[in-house]
Amino acid sequence: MTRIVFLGWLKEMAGCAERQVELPSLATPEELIAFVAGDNQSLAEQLAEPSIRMIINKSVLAGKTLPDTIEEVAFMPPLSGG
Amino acid sequence: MTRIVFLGWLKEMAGCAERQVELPSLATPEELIAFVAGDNQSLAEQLAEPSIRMIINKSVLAGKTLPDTIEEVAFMPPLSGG
Amino acid sequence: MIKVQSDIFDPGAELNNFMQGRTDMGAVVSFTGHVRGQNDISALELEHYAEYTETEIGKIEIQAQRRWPGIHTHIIHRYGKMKPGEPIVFVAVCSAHRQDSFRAATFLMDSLKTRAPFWKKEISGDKGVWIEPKASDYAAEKQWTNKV
Amino acid sequence: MIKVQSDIFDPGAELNNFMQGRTDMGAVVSFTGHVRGQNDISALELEHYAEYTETEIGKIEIQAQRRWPGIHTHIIHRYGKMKPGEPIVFVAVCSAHRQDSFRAATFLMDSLKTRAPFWKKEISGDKGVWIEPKASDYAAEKQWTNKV
Repeated sequence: MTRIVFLGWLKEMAGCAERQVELPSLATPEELIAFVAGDNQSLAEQLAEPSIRMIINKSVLAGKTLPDTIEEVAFMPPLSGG
Repeated sequence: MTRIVFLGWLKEMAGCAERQVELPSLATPEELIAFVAGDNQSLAEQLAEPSIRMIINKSVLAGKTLPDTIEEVAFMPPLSGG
Repeated sequence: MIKVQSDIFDPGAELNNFMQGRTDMGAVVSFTGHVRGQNDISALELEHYAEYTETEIGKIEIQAQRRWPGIHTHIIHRYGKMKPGEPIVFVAVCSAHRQDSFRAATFLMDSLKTRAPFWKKEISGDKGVWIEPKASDYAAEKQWTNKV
Repeated sequence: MIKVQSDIFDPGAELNNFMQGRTDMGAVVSFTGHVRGQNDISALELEHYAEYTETEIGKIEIQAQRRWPGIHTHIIHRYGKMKPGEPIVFVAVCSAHRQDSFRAATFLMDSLKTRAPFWKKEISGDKGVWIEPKASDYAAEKQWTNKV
Protein backbone atom coordinates (compact mmCIF):
# COMPACT_ATOMS: atom_id res chain seq x y z
CA MET A 1 0.00 0.00 0.00
CA THR A 2 1.12 3.55 -0.70
CA ARG A 3 0.32 6.59 1.43
CA ILE A 4 -0.83 9.60 -0.62
CA VAL A 5 -0.49 12.94 1.25
CA PHE A 6 -2.07 16.25 0.24
CA LEU A 7 -0.48 19.24 1.96
CA GLY A 8 -1.72 22.78 2.60
CA TRP A 9 -4.75 23.78 0.56
CA LEU A 10 -4.38 20.73 -1.69
CA LYS A 11 -6.09 18.64 0.97
CA GLU A 12 -9.25 20.74 0.61
CA MET A 13 -9.20 20.24 -3.14
CA ALA A 14 -8.53 16.50 -2.75
CA GLY A 15 -11.19 16.12 -0.06
CA CYS A 16 -8.77 14.48 2.38
CA ALA A 17 -5.35 15.00 3.98
CA GLU A 18 -4.17 11.52 3.08
CA ARG A 19 -5.31 8.14 1.88
CA GLN A 20 -3.90 4.64 1.32
CA VAL A 21 -3.95 3.25 -2.21
CA GLU A 22 -2.69 0.20 -4.05
CA LEU A 23 -0.63 1.65 -6.91
CA PRO A 24 -0.69 -0.11 -10.30
CA SER A 25 2.49 -0.28 -12.35
CA LEU A 26 3.31 3.31 -13.32
CA ALA A 27 6.04 4.64 -15.58
CA THR A 28 6.02 8.42 -15.13
CA PRO A 29 5.01 11.17 -12.68
CA GLU A 30 2.22 12.11 -15.11
CA GLU A 31 0.73 8.60 -14.84
CA LEU A 32 1.02 8.78 -11.05
CA ILE A 33 -0.88 12.10 -10.99
CA ALA A 34 -3.57 10.73 -13.30
CA PHE A 35 -4.04 7.69 -11.05
CA VAL A 36 -4.14 9.74 -7.82
CA ALA A 37 -6.58 12.34 -9.20
CA GLY A 38 -8.93 9.73 -10.70
CA ASP A 39 -12.14 11.44 -11.83
CA ASN A 40 -11.26 14.74 -10.13
CA GLN A 41 -10.27 16.75 -13.21
CA SER A 42 -9.51 20.01 -11.41
CA LEU A 43 -7.27 18.14 -8.93
CA ALA A 44 -5.45 16.50 -11.85
CA GLU A 45 -4.78 19.91 -13.42
CA GLN A 46 -3.68 21.39 -10.12
CA LEU A 47 -1.27 18.55 -9.28
CA ALA A 48 0.35 18.96 -12.72
CA GLU A 49 1.14 22.67 -12.06
CA PRO A 50 4.91 23.36 -11.92
CA SER A 51 4.46 25.11 -8.54
CA ILE A 52 3.28 21.83 -6.97
CA ARG A 53 6.20 19.68 -5.85
CA MET A 54 5.97 15.90 -5.71
CA ILE A 55 7.81 14.30 -2.76
CA ILE A 56 8.28 10.54 -3.08
CA ASN A 57 9.46 8.56 -0.06
CA LYS A 58 10.31 11.90 1.62
CA SER A 59 12.63 13.02 -1.21
CA VAL A 60 11.90 15.61 -3.89
CA LEU A 61 11.44 13.82 -7.20
CA ALA A 62 14.29 14.78 -9.52
CA GLY A 63 13.78 13.98 -13.17
CA LYS A 64 11.03 11.83 -14.64
CA THR A 65 11.83 8.40 -13.23
CA LEU A 66 9.71 7.00 -10.43
CA PRO A 67 11.50 4.84 -7.84
CA ASP A 68 10.80 1.09 -7.87
CA THR A 69 9.14 1.12 -4.47
CA ILE A 70 6.77 3.94 -3.62
CA GLU A 71 5.77 3.97 0.04
CA GLU A 72 4.62 7.56 0.19
CA VAL A 73 3.78 10.34 -2.26
CA ALA A 74 3.19 13.88 -1.02
CA PHE A 75 1.99 16.86 -3.05
CA MET A 76 3.27 20.21 -1.78
CA PRO A 77 1.88 23.62 -2.76
CA PRO A 78 4.22 26.65 -2.40
CA LEU A 79 5.41 26.99 1.20
CA SER A 80 4.47 29.79 3.57
CA GLY A 81 6.20 29.05 6.86
CA GLY A 82 8.38 31.03 9.21
CA MET B 1 35.82 76.57 36.95
CA THR B 2 36.07 74.17 34.05
CA ARG B 3 35.98 70.37 34.33
CA ILE B 4 38.66 68.65 32.26
CA VAL B 5 37.91 64.97 31.53
CA PHE B 6 40.37 62.37 30.21
CA LEU B 7 38.67 59.27 28.83
CA GLY B 8 39.91 55.72 28.20
CA TRP B 9 43.67 55.35 28.24
CA LEU B 10 44.17 59.13 28.14
CA LYS B 11 43.48 59.24 31.87
CA GLU B 12 46.55 57.07 32.52
CA MET B 13 48.69 59.37 30.40
CA ALA B 14 47.23 62.46 32.10
CA GLY B 15 47.60 60.93 35.58
CA CYS B 16 43.94 61.57 36.45
CA ALA B 17 40.42 60.95 35.12
CA GLU B 18 39.40 64.58 35.59
CA ARG B 19 40.35 67.82 37.23
CA GLN B 20 38.95 71.30 37.79
CA VAL B 21 40.85 74.25 36.34
CA GLU B 22 40.40 77.99 35.94
CA LEU B 23 40.80 78.56 32.20
CA PRO B 24 42.56 81.72 31.02
CA SER B 25 41.29 83.49 27.90
CA LEU B 26 41.92 81.08 25.00
CA ALA B 27 41.39 81.60 21.28
CA THR B 28 41.86 78.16 19.70
CA PRO B 29 41.68 74.41 20.44
CA GLU B 30 45.49 74.33 20.16
CA GLU B 31 45.80 76.88 22.97
CA LEU B 32 43.34 74.90 25.05
CA ILE B 33 45.40 71.71 24.59
CA ALA B 34 48.61 73.53 25.45
CA PHE B 35 47.08 74.90 28.64
CA VAL B 36 45.58 71.54 29.69
CA ALA B 37 48.78 69.56 29.01
CA GLY B 38 51.03 72.09 30.79
CA ASP B 39 54.52 70.63 31.18
CA ASN B 40 53.44 67.14 30.04
CA GLN B 41 54.90 67.19 26.52
CA SER B 42 53.84 63.65 25.56
CA LEU B 43 50.26 64.40 26.67
CA ALA B 44 50.30 67.60 24.58
CA GLU B 45 51.36 65.62 21.51
CA GLN B 46 48.81 62.90 22.14
CA LEU B 47 45.90 65.33 22.64
CA ALA B 48 46.78 66.99 19.32
CA GLU B 49 46.48 63.70 17.39
CA PRO B 50 43.60 63.73 14.87
CA SER B 51 42.22 60.48 16.36
CA ILE B 52 41.59 62.24 19.70
CA ARG B 53 38.26 64.05 19.73
CA MET B 54 37.64 67.12 21.84
CA ILE B 55 34.15 67.35 23.36
CA ILE B 56 33.28 70.78 24.76
CA ASN B 57 30.15 71.16 26.90
CA LYS B 58 29.13 67.63 25.77
CA SER B 59 29.23 68.54 22.06
CA VAL B 60 31.87 67.56 19.51
CA LEU B 61 33.88 70.66 18.63
CA ALA B 62 33.24 71.54 15.01
CA GLY B 63 35.70 73.95 13.46
CA LYS B 64 38.31 75.96 15.25
CA THR B 65 36.21 78.31 17.37
CA LEU B 66 35.89 77.71 21.10
CA PRO B 67 32.55 78.56 22.71
CA ASP B 68 32.40 81.63 24.98
CA THR B 69 31.66 79.60 28.09
CA ILE B 70 33.52 76.34 28.64
CA GLU B 71 32.09 74.29 31.50
CA GLU B 72 33.57 70.97 30.48
CA VAL B 73 36.23 69.69 28.09
CA ALA B 74 36.61 65.98 27.43
CA PHE B 75 39.31 64.25 25.41
CA MET B 76 38.18 60.99 23.74
CA PRO B 77 40.51 58.36 22.26
CA PRO B 78 39.03 56.05 19.57
CA LEU B 79 35.99 54.21 20.93
CA SER B 80 35.82 50.47 21.59
CA GLY B 81 32.35 49.77 22.96
CA GLY B 82 29.60 47.31 22.13
CA MET C 1 19.35 21.90 17.86
CA ILE C 2 16.02 21.74 16.03
CA LYS C 3 12.60 21.46 17.63
CA VAL C 4 9.36 21.13 15.67
CA GLN C 5 6.48 21.28 18.12
CA SER C 6 2.88 22.38 18.61
CA ASP C 7 3.48 23.54 22.20
CA ILE C 8 4.00 27.22 22.86
CA PHE C 9 7.54 28.21 23.93
CA ASP C 10 9.19 31.06 25.83
CA PRO C 11 11.61 33.03 23.58
CA GLY C 12 13.48 34.62 26.51
CA ALA C 13 13.99 31.28 28.25
CA GLU C 14 15.16 29.70 24.97
CA LEU C 15 17.66 32.52 24.45
CA ASN C 16 19.05 32.17 27.97
CA ASN C 17 19.21 28.35 27.83
CA PHE C 18 21.01 28.56 24.50
CA MET C 19 23.77 30.75 26.00
CA GLN C 20 23.91 28.96 29.38
CA GLY C 21 27.49 28.00 30.26
CA ARG C 22 29.10 29.37 27.08
CA THR C 23 32.00 31.75 27.66
CA ASP C 24 33.61 31.42 24.22
CA MET C 25 30.81 33.05 22.22
CA GLY C 26 30.82 36.84 22.18
CA ALA C 27 27.76 37.48 20.03
CA VAL C 28 24.28 35.98 19.96
CA VAL C 29 21.46 37.01 17.61
CA SER C 30 17.91 35.79 18.05
CA PHE C 31 14.88 36.09 15.82
CA THR C 32 11.33 35.42 16.97
CA GLY C 33 8.35 35.47 14.63
CA HIS C 34 5.03 36.24 16.33
CA VAL C 35 1.44 35.93 15.11
CA ARG C 36 0.33 39.44 14.12
CA GLY C 37 -3.11 40.48 15.34
CA GLN C 38 -4.03 42.25 12.12
CA ASN C 39 -7.56 42.79 10.75
CA ASP C 40 -9.95 40.44 12.55
CA ILE C 41 -7.73 37.39 12.55
CA SER C 42 -8.49 35.29 15.62
CA ALA C 43 -5.82 32.63 15.04
CA LEU C 44 -3.16 31.33 12.72
CA GLU C 45 -2.99 27.66 11.85
CA LEU C 46 0.22 26.11 10.59
CA GLU C 47 0.24 22.76 8.91
CA HIS C 48 3.47 20.92 8.16
CA TYR C 49 4.73 17.67 6.64
CA ALA C 50 5.68 15.84 9.83
CA GLU C 51 8.98 13.91 9.63
CA TYR C 52 9.99 15.67 6.42
CA THR C 53 10.03 19.03 8.24
CA GLU C 54 12.93 18.13 10.56
CA THR C 55 14.89 16.77 7.58
CA GLU C 56 14.50 19.96 5.58
CA ILE C 57 15.26 22.27 8.52
CA GLY C 58 18.28 20.09 9.27
CA LYS C 59 19.61 20.69 5.75
CA ILE C 60 19.23 24.45 6.21
CA GLU C 61 21.05 24.30 9.55
CA ILE C 62 23.96 22.34 8.07
CA GLN C 63 24.27 24.84 5.21
CA ALA C 64 24.52 27.67 7.75
CA GLN C 65 27.14 25.84 9.79
CA ARG C 66 29.24 25.18 6.67
CA ARG C 67 28.97 28.75 5.47
CA TRP C 68 29.86 30.28 8.87
CA PRO C 69 32.14 27.73 10.57
CA GLY C 70 32.12 27.81 14.36
CA ILE C 71 28.58 29.11 14.82
CA HIS C 72 26.07 27.34 17.03
CA THR C 73 22.39 27.37 16.11
CA HIS C 74 19.05 26.75 17.76
CA ILE C 75 15.79 26.54 15.78
CA ILE C 76 12.21 26.07 16.99
CA HIS C 77 9.23 26.00 14.62
CA ARG C 78 5.68 25.45 15.78
CA TYR C 79 2.73 23.92 13.96
CA GLY C 80 -0.96 23.88 14.87
CA LYS C 81 -3.19 26.72 16.02
CA MET C 82 -1.78 29.93 17.56
CA LYS C 83 -3.32 33.15 18.84
CA PRO C 84 -2.17 36.72 18.02
CA GLY C 85 1.00 37.61 19.91
CA GLU C 86 2.14 34.00 20.32
CA PRO C 87 5.60 33.01 19.02
CA ILE C 88 5.65 30.85 15.86
CA VAL C 89 9.34 30.49 15.07
CA PHE C 90 12.59 31.10 16.94
CA VAL C 91 16.14 31.14 15.61
CA ALA C 92 19.27 31.85 17.64
CA VAL C 93 22.86 31.92 16.40
CA CYS C 94 25.95 32.50 18.49
CA SER C 95 29.53 32.94 17.35
CA ALA C 96 32.71 34.71 18.35
CA HIS C 97 31.83 37.89 16.42
CA ARG C 98 28.61 39.67 15.58
CA GLN C 99 28.77 39.71 11.78
CA ASP C 100 28.54 35.91 11.51
CA SER C 101 25.68 35.77 14.01
CA PHE C 102 23.66 38.41 12.19
CA ARG C 103 24.27 36.95 8.75
CA ALA C 104 23.62 33.34 9.74
CA ALA C 105 20.39 34.22 11.58
CA THR C 106 19.16 36.16 8.54
CA PHE C 107 20.09 33.24 6.27
CA LEU C 108 18.24 30.75 8.50
CA MET C 109 15.05 32.82 8.50
CA ASP C 110 15.18 33.54 4.75
CA SER C 111 15.66 29.80 4.14
CA LEU C 112 12.97 28.66 6.58
CA LYS C 113 10.46 30.99 4.90
CA THR C 114 10.89 29.42 1.49
CA ARG C 115 12.15 25.90 2.15
CA ALA C 116 10.60 24.58 5.38
CA PRO C 117 7.39 22.63 4.57
CA PHE C 118 4.83 24.75 6.41
CA TRP C 119 1.54 26.17 5.21
CA LYS C 120 -0.25 29.00 6.98
CA LYS C 121 -3.96 29.60 7.28
CA GLU C 122 -5.44 32.74 8.81
CA ILE C 123 -8.60 32.07 10.81
CA SER C 124 -11.27 34.80 11.08
CA GLY C 125 -14.40 33.59 12.84
CA ASP C 126 -15.18 30.23 11.24
CA LYS C 127 -13.43 30.99 7.95
CA GLY C 128 -9.87 30.07 7.05
CA VAL C 129 -7.74 31.63 4.30
CA TRP C 130 -4.52 30.00 3.11
CA ILE C 131 -1.58 32.41 2.90
CA GLU C 132 0.35 32.62 -0.35
CA PRO C 133 4.14 32.97 -0.11
CA LYS C 134 5.40 36.47 -0.84
CA ALA C 135 7.64 37.39 -3.77
CA SER C 136 9.86 39.29 -1.29
CA ASP C 137 10.53 36.03 0.55
CA TYR C 138 11.74 34.33 -2.63
CA ALA C 139 13.91 37.36 -3.40
CA ALA C 140 15.39 37.27 0.12
CA GLU C 141 16.26 33.60 -0.20
CA LYS C 142 17.65 33.96 -3.71
CA GLN C 143 20.32 36.47 -2.64
CA TRP C 144 22.09 33.69 -0.68
CA THR C 145 22.47 31.45 -3.74
CA ASN C 146 24.07 34.31 -5.68
CA LYS C 147 26.68 35.04 -3.03
CA VAL C 148 29.61 32.83 -2.09
CA MET D 1 14.25 52.78 25.45
CA ILE D 2 17.89 53.21 26.40
CA LYS D 3 19.52 52.01 29.60
CA VAL D 4 23.16 52.67 30.50
CA GLN D 5 23.95 50.80 33.69
CA SER D 6 26.66 48.96 35.61
CA ASP D 7 24.25 46.29 36.91
CA ILE D 8 24.12 42.95 35.16
CA PHE D 9 20.91 42.23 33.20
CA ASP D 10 19.01 39.17 31.98
CA PRO D 11 18.85 39.07 28.14
CA GLY D 12 15.93 36.62 28.04
CA ALA D 13 13.87 38.67 30.48
CA GLU D 14 14.66 41.85 28.52
CA LEU D 15 13.54 40.20 25.28
CA ASN D 16 10.28 38.99 26.82
CA ASN D 17 9.52 42.32 28.53
CA PHE D 18 10.17 44.15 25.26
CA MET D 19 7.53 42.06 23.45
CA GLN D 20 5.06 41.90 26.35
CA GLY D 21 1.58 42.94 25.22
CA ARG D 22 2.50 43.66 21.59
CA THR D 23 0.32 41.91 19.01
CA ASP D 24 1.10 44.20 16.07
CA MET D 25 4.78 43.30 15.70
CA GLY D 26 5.50 40.11 13.77
CA ALA D 27 9.27 40.08 13.97
CA VAL D 28 11.75 40.73 16.76
CA VAL D 29 15.54 40.51 16.48
CA SER D 30 17.81 40.67 19.51
CA PHE D 31 21.55 40.96 19.81
CA THR D 32 23.50 40.29 22.99
CA GLY D 33 27.23 40.86 23.30
CA HIS D 34 28.93 38.75 25.97
CA VAL D 35 32.39 38.96 27.54
CA ARG D 36 34.51 36.28 25.85
CA GLY D 37 36.62 34.15 28.16
CA GLN D 38 39.60 34.07 25.81
CA ASN D 39 43.26 33.63 26.82
CA ASP D 40 43.62 34.29 30.54
CA ILE D 41 41.33 37.29 30.74
CA SER D 42 39.68 37.40 34.14
CA ALA D 43 37.46 40.43 33.51
CA LEU D 44 36.55 43.19 31.10
CA GLU D 45 36.26 46.76 32.30
CA LEU D 46 34.23 49.30 30.36
CA GLU D 47 34.60 52.97 30.95
CA HIS D 48 32.22 55.50 29.47
CA TYR D 49 31.53 59.24 29.38
CA ALA D 50 28.53 59.35 31.72
CA GLU D 51 25.74 61.69 30.56
CA TYR D 52 27.21 62.00 27.08
CA THR D 53 26.71 58.27 26.51
CA GLU D 54 22.90 58.41 26.66
CA THR D 55 22.92 61.42 24.30
CA GLU D 56 25.02 59.64 21.70
CA ILE D 57 23.09 56.37 21.92
CA GLY D 58 19.89 58.41 21.65
CA LYS D 59 21.09 59.90 18.36
CA ILE D 60 21.81 56.41 17.00
CA GLU D 61 18.36 55.21 18.07
CA ILE D 62 16.63 58.16 16.36
CA GLN D 63 18.57 57.51 13.15
CA ALA D 64 17.38 53.89 13.17
CA GLN D 65 13.77 54.92 13.77
CA ARG D 66 13.91 57.43 10.89
CA ARG D 67 15.49 54.93 8.53
CA TRP D 68 13.04 52.13 9.34
CA PRO D 69 9.76 53.85 10.30
CA GLY D 70 7.51 51.87 12.62
CA ILE D 71 10.23 49.90 14.39
CA HIS D 72 10.51 49.84 18.18
CA THR D 73 13.93 49.59 19.81
CA HIS D 74 15.42 48.67 23.16
CA ILE D 75 19.09 49.23 23.99
CA ILE D 76 21.07 48.37 27.14
CA HIS D 77 24.79 49.06 27.49
CA ARG D 78 26.75 48.28 30.63
CA TYR D 79 29.85 49.93 32.03
CA GLY D 80 32.17 48.83 34.84
CA LYS D 81 33.73 45.45 35.49
CA MET D 82 32.30 42.21 34.01
CA LYS D 83 33.32 38.57 34.12
CA PRO D 84 33.58 36.18 31.13
CA GLY D 85 30.13 35.07 29.96
CA GLU D 86 28.35 38.14 31.32
CA PRO D 87 26.26 40.25 28.92
CA ILE D 88 27.72 43.67 27.99
CA VAL D 89 25.27 45.06 25.46
CA PHE D 90 21.73 44.20 24.36
CA VAL D 91 19.79 45.49 21.38
CA ALA D 92 16.27 44.46 20.41
CA VAL D 93 14.24 45.67 17.44
CA CYS D 94 10.68 44.72 16.58
CA SER D 95 8.68 45.59 13.48
CA ALA D 96 5.94 44.17 11.31
CA HIS D 97 8.36 42.29 9.05
CA ARG D 98 11.70 40.60 9.58
CA GLN D 99 13.88 42.49 7.10
CA ASP D 100 13.51 45.80 8.96
CA SER D 101 14.19 44.13 12.32
CA PHE D 102 17.36 42.42 11.08
CA ARG D 103 18.69 45.49 9.32
CA ALA D 104 17.92 47.94 12.12
CA ALA D 105 19.48 45.67 14.77
CA THR D 106 22.63 45.31 12.65
CA PHE D 107 22.74 49.09 12.13
CA LEU D 108 22.35 49.74 15.87
CA MET D 109 25.22 47.40 16.76
CA ASP D 110 27.51 48.69 13.99
CA SER D 111 26.82 52.23 15.18
CA LEU D 112 27.23 51.50 18.90
CA LYS D 113 30.61 49.88 18.21
CA THR D 114 32.05 53.00 16.61
CA ARG D 115 30.01 55.88 18.02
CA ALA D 116 29.02 55.11 21.62
CA PRO D 117 31.64 56.57 24.00
CA PHE D 118 32.91 53.38 25.63
CA TRP D 119 36.45 52.16 26.16
CA LYS D 120 37.31 48.56 26.95
CA LYS D 121 40.12 47.23 29.07
CA GLU D 122 40.93 43.52 29.34
CA ILE D 123 42.05 42.51 32.81
CA SER D 124 44.47 39.55 33.22
CA GLY D 125 45.63 39.11 36.79
CA ASP D 126 46.59 42.61 37.94
CA LYS D 127 47.33 43.94 34.44
CA GLY D 128 44.93 45.83 32.22
CA VAL D 129 45.23 46.28 28.45
CA TRP D 130 43.13 48.85 26.60
CA ILE D 131 41.42 47.46 23.49
CA GLU D 132 41.90 49.27 20.19
CA PRO D 133 38.89 49.55 17.90
CA LYS D 134 39.00 47.18 14.93
CA ALA D 135 39.20 48.27 11.30
CA SER D 136 36.34 45.83 10.57
CA ASP D 137 34.10 47.81 12.94
CA TYR D 138 34.77 51.05 11.07
CA ALA D 139 34.12 49.27 7.78
CA ALA D 140 30.83 47.87 9.12
CA GLU D 141 29.66 51.31 10.24
CA LYS D 142 30.77 53.00 7.03
CA GLN D 143 28.53 50.82 4.85
CA TRP D 144 25.46 52.52 6.36
CA THR D 145 26.58 56.01 5.32
CA ASN D 146 27.05 54.82 1.73
CA LYS D 147 23.56 53.35 1.45
CA VAL D 148 20.32 55.29 1.29
